[in-house]
Amino acid sequence: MKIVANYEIPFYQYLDEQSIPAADAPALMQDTNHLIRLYQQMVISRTLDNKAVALQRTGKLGTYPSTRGQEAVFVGMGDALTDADIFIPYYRDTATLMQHGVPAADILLFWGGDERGNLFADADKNYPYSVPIGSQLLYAAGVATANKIRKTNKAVLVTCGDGATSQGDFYEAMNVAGIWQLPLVFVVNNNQWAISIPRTAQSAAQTLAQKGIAAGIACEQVDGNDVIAVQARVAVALQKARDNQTATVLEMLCYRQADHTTADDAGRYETAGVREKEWQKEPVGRLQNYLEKQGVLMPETISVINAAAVTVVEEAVTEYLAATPDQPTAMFDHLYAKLPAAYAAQYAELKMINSFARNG
Amino acid sequence: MKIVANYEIPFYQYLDEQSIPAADAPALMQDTNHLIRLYQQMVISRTLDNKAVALQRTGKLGTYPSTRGQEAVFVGMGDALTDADIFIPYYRDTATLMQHGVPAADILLFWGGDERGNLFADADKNYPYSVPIGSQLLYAAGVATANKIRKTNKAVLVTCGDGATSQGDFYEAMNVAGIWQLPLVFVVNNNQWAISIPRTAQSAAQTLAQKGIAAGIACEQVDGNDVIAVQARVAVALQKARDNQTATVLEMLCYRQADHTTADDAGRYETAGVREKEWQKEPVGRLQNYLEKQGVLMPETISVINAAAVTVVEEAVTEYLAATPDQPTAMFDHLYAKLPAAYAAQYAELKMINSFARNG
Amino acid sequence: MTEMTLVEAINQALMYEMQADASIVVMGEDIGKNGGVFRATVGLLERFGIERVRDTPLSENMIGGLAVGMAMAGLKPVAEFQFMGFMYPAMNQIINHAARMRNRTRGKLHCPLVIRAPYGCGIHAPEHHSESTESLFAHIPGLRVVIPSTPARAYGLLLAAMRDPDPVIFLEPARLYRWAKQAVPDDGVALPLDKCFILRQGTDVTLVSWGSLMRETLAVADTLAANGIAAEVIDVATLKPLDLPTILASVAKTGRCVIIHEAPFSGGIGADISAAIAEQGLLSLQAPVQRVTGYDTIVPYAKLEKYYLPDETRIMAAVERVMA
Amino acid sequence: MTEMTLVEAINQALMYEMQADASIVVMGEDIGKNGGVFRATVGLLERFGIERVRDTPLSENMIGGLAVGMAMAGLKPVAEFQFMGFMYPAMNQIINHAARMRNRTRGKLHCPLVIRAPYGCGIHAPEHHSESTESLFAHIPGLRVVIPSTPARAYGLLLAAMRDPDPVIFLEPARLYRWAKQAVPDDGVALPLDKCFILRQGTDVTLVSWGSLMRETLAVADTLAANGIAAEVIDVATLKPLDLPTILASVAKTGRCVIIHEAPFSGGIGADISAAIAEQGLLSLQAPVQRVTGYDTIVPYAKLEKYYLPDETRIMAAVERVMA
Ligand SMILES: Cc1ncc(C[n+]2csc(CCOP(=O)(O)OP(=O)(O)O)c2C)c(N)n1
Ligand SMILES: Cc1ncc(C[n+]2csc(CCOP(=O)(O)OP(=O)(O)O)c2C)c(N)n1
Ligand SMILES: [Mg+2]
Ligand SMILES: [Mg+2]
Repeated sequence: MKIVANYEIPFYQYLDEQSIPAADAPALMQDTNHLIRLYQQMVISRTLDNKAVALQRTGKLGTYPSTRGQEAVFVGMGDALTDADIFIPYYRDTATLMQHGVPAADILLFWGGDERGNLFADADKNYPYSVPIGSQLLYAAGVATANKIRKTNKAVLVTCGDGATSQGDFYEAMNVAGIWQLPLVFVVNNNQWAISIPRTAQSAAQTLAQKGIAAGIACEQVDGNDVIAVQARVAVALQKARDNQTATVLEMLCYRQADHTTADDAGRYETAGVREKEWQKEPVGRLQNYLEKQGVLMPETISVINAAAVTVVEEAVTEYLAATPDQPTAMFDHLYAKLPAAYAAQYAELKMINSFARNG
Repeated sequence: MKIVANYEIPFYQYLDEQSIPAADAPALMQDTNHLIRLYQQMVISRTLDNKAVALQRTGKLGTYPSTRGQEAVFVGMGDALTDADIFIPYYRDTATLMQHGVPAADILLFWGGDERGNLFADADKNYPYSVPIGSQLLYAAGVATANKIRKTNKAVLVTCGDGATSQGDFYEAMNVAGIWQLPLVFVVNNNQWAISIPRTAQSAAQTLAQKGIAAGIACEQVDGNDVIAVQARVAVALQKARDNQTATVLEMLCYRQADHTTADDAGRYETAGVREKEWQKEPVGRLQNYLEKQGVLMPETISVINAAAVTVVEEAVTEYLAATPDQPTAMFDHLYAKLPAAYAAQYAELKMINSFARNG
Repeated sequence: MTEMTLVEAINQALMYEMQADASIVVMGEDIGKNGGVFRATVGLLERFGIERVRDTPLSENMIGGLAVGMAMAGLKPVAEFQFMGFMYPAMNQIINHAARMRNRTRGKLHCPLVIRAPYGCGIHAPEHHSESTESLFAHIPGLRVVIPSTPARAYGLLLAAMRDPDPVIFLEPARLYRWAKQAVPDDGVALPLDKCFILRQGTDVTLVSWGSLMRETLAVADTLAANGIAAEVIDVATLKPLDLPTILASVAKTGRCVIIHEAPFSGGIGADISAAIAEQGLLSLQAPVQRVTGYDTIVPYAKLEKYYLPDETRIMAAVERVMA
Repeated sequence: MTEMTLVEAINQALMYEMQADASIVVMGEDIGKNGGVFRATVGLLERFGIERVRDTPLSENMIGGLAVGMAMAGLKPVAEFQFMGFMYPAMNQIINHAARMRNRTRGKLHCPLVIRAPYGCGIHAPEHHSESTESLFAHIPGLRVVIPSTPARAYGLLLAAMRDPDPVIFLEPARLYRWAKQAVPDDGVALPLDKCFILRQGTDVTLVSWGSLMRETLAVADTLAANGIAAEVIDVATLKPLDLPTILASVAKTGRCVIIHEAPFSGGIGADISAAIAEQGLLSLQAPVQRVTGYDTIVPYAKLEKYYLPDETRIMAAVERVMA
């Protein structure tokens, strides 16, 4: 017997639970303005999230998946993405989308049950939400393939949850990314839960990161409560994707500080006290502590940041609530480039019924 | 950054290309009778294989996938399996099936295009061939789950090719085998080709064995031209499955010394000379050399073994060719436990047309 | 006797049969501690333990494959898919193995499994939570496809599905999960799996539907009755195999038929029924059969879904056309 | 002008369009050096290089996902599946993304992809190499489903599929791949994607079929002609959207119709056509429509498959029934 291959899984953390910086921290750790921007984005994310949950509770929004406690993952990615990169989200990635140019009002529109909430979709920048778990990973590989063939030098970032890593799609996407050397970065938001199923029941793999070994691609675990580590490692992976046309998988360790969605009740399955314990590691406070200790974030600034976030969110809510309803016939308008004659009668019927409804 | 996990992939070879035993070889290396049995089985396998190809060429068999050059993989497994174990083949595993109790005539019947070639199927022993690549891996996990739940203490062995490892099924099956601790052994017959696609185009993973890391299960690479290594490592894995209820994936390195099937022409894509070079490693000669050097296999014995193999195969062919055709109505007889009334008219029509055909 | 909702009746059937048959194993995503996203499996884990009530990793293809393997190896898996729109990854296992294993092995192995999934729109859920693609399964030889429309039929049909020796796709109308309560005796009595149910006798027109739209169909029958028109109402319930004789006998009597389903028009099972009526009952038909179905488009997100789903107005208009 | 087989015409269409449209990328298992298991892609790799002629790893779900992504990102992927029976793992990507992306994004993204696969039995191949499950795709809004039956139509329809801005499932009758040769000018002229083709004019009976059974259908029309019966023969060709007006007009003229397809009876597209004829053409029908289809069972292995496939005798018997 001889050993023919060897693998190691690194774990990156630059700002620890006590907000103490690591010795090998990147330059970002000293870039106060940049850190304050990250902090601001996390505050906006949390503010929008709280608001969305409240809107749902009052019947003004559909089922909504909270991002609470996972702000560092989404904001760190959003910050690392450049305008030239392509982002392919799963359904929980609202903060990243916002940083990558999507208006918060569109996000609310989507969760309000309106297809026009996907109007940001753009083959050169952001793709729409994906609801079937894991499926986006495969078309992301297709998008990366197209960009590689077309020599656009763009990097593609795609995300999924810990539960999604059990889908064959995850593995198949990494496998083709490895063999075709695709400019593709996979980020796994390991928030420890897939609805009621804990991470520990998804896989016997010690880390989710190591799943990349199966595809021969680089893999790392990152402290997903440390926005600095998230930003830095995603930025490195994107750079490698652009420069070397290689894929990376990054597992972000964090904790879902909320029910799965507003339709869920984690009280049924989450052990009491765990959430509170995990809260000690949550990202917003962690960065705030650091910035305060550095003396670069004053209580007044925090107030200003909070107030600004509220304004951004309120404006989005106002815009969202003011949206006029879409036409029923919209369900046919974009089914095909041109509606085949075979469906014209149905279209006409739908239109007629609806015009009665409006007049009657 | 710190390292949080470490993995190594071992490679097992006990009898090398020059038929020299390794220092760490198992007791089997000294068990002459057992080795001669293995040799015999490989000879039978190759004899049947040659015959099947010949039958196909003369229109007496359908498309057939040769096992040439892969005898050690199939025979080693077949030998390691006990009567109490469950074997779930893919379409190329004829030798293993034969060792596990399936008559060669049934194998020919299957490749002759007759469902009755699957009549060996038995939930406690052998499952039928699986044609959709990779799909058997998942139901094998189901079979292992059932056996675990039913506490039968049986081990399940399932096989696939190198191409099959690109299917999500492979990963999903390993993943559930890991987390549910299933008594399941995966053997990958890495014969370097999936029709025209070389192993090197399937995955950037340095070994296929390491794909097990993604599932947290044990993984090994084995010299698939060394029947002793195959037998020994499969036996160990099966024992672990029975005793510890754990899963293992074994990658067997060998070479497809034939076209993919009789419908294929490898001349279109296989580089000239490679097959011949790989032939230096082929398993039958390798074991024969060793046994000859040990002085335990004489030319007369080889003649006897060859002649016996021919007899076995000829008997099977005779039985196969003598099989009376199945009834056309058989296509309905086993569709449901009891044919629903809704299909009675179709059944009657089929029966009537066919009785005309027979009479007319 | 307790009144219960459709989803509670599902739960009651699972409880009953797990108690009666030790080979039943219920599995799926979030079906254990969480009791299922619709609460169909609530209490099973506590009562039958984790060996028989198995939360799975998140993979539908895997769930399909596990079910096939478990079924062949002597268990009776009852797998829940969270929504019908998430069943597609399991099609390969369902079509290529579950439906074929008995035939492939000439009866030596078989796949007595049940796949349960909520289906249909109208619950204001996100995209892919609103499918009615029962046609896809009803076309596959070797499968049975069953859709209940009341608590009592959900109970009796699910028992039958669990006792059937072949694979059954059991689709539950999510919109009716908690719609109306009904007394459902826990008597373990199964309903037949290849019979339509005549819910109302009538002589003037036959209304044929299944699943979630039975609600609107019955409401229309009420309105018609109030107007002196006696509609015969049929709940098809089992879509494969299709009990055409019951439907044909009814149409032979009434001479008029409206078929109502939620799935898109093209390739909907309404076409099978309408074609059979015309081909076999041509002479008794007094007006062309009418079909009221979902449109040939994608079910809209929550805000517009009500415009997709056939409603009483559309059904009534069709009845008026066949009565004209 | 060279006479060529259907599979050669496919190859010619691929060659033509890859030359004309640089965004076309052909991919699949064994389509490169090996030229495809049926040789449909022979020569493409040599001519267009490995960037545009891509052998993929062995995974159909992945091929489907890659195609969806590539299509959204500005390419026109033409993906080959080795056999229709191996398409099921890609259903999730096809149904949940390819068919919906345009609608989901209100037109901002779309999926101009073509999925090619041989279908149908009669080639003595192993299990799963004999499917005719076009119904599964024809039920899905947002898709087009196309099946050619001659070399010339294969060429023209495949060109049209490649030029269509929406996803097209393009199914090729394996049994006809090398059946008959025909002159197919390499003129780059596409055929319409939502029109039936009237292959023969006739006044006595309408024969409607598609794909591999056009061969037997035309043979029956010949026999009928020899007996003084003028059959109108329609090749449906595009199963979704379905060109009912052409079929209805023909049946209005002949008053009699036989529909022939290889797929199982229940849920077959024959039901859609028969239902539409009866519903819309009731008065002009002189006899109930007859359907001659594959049985509602699993296509047998090679030895018995000929008993599954509708043949001229069965078709003729149906014609006699409608003419009676
Ligand atoms: C294919 C599929 N199966 C099931 C679901 C229902 N579902 C929605 S979210 C979810 C859990 C996902 O968990 P994870 O991947 O960890 O992401 P998270 O929601 O925790 O961010 C499930 C099962 C789905 N959307 N798609
Ligand atoms: C799902 C599926 N896709 C495609 C095929 C066609 N096919 C048959 S064998 C084969 C290659 C398999 O290669 P590998 O897994 O390495 O096994 P080998 O045949 O080399 O033993 C392919 C693509 C199939 N049978 N099933
Ligand atoms: Mg999660
Ligand atoms: Mg191989």
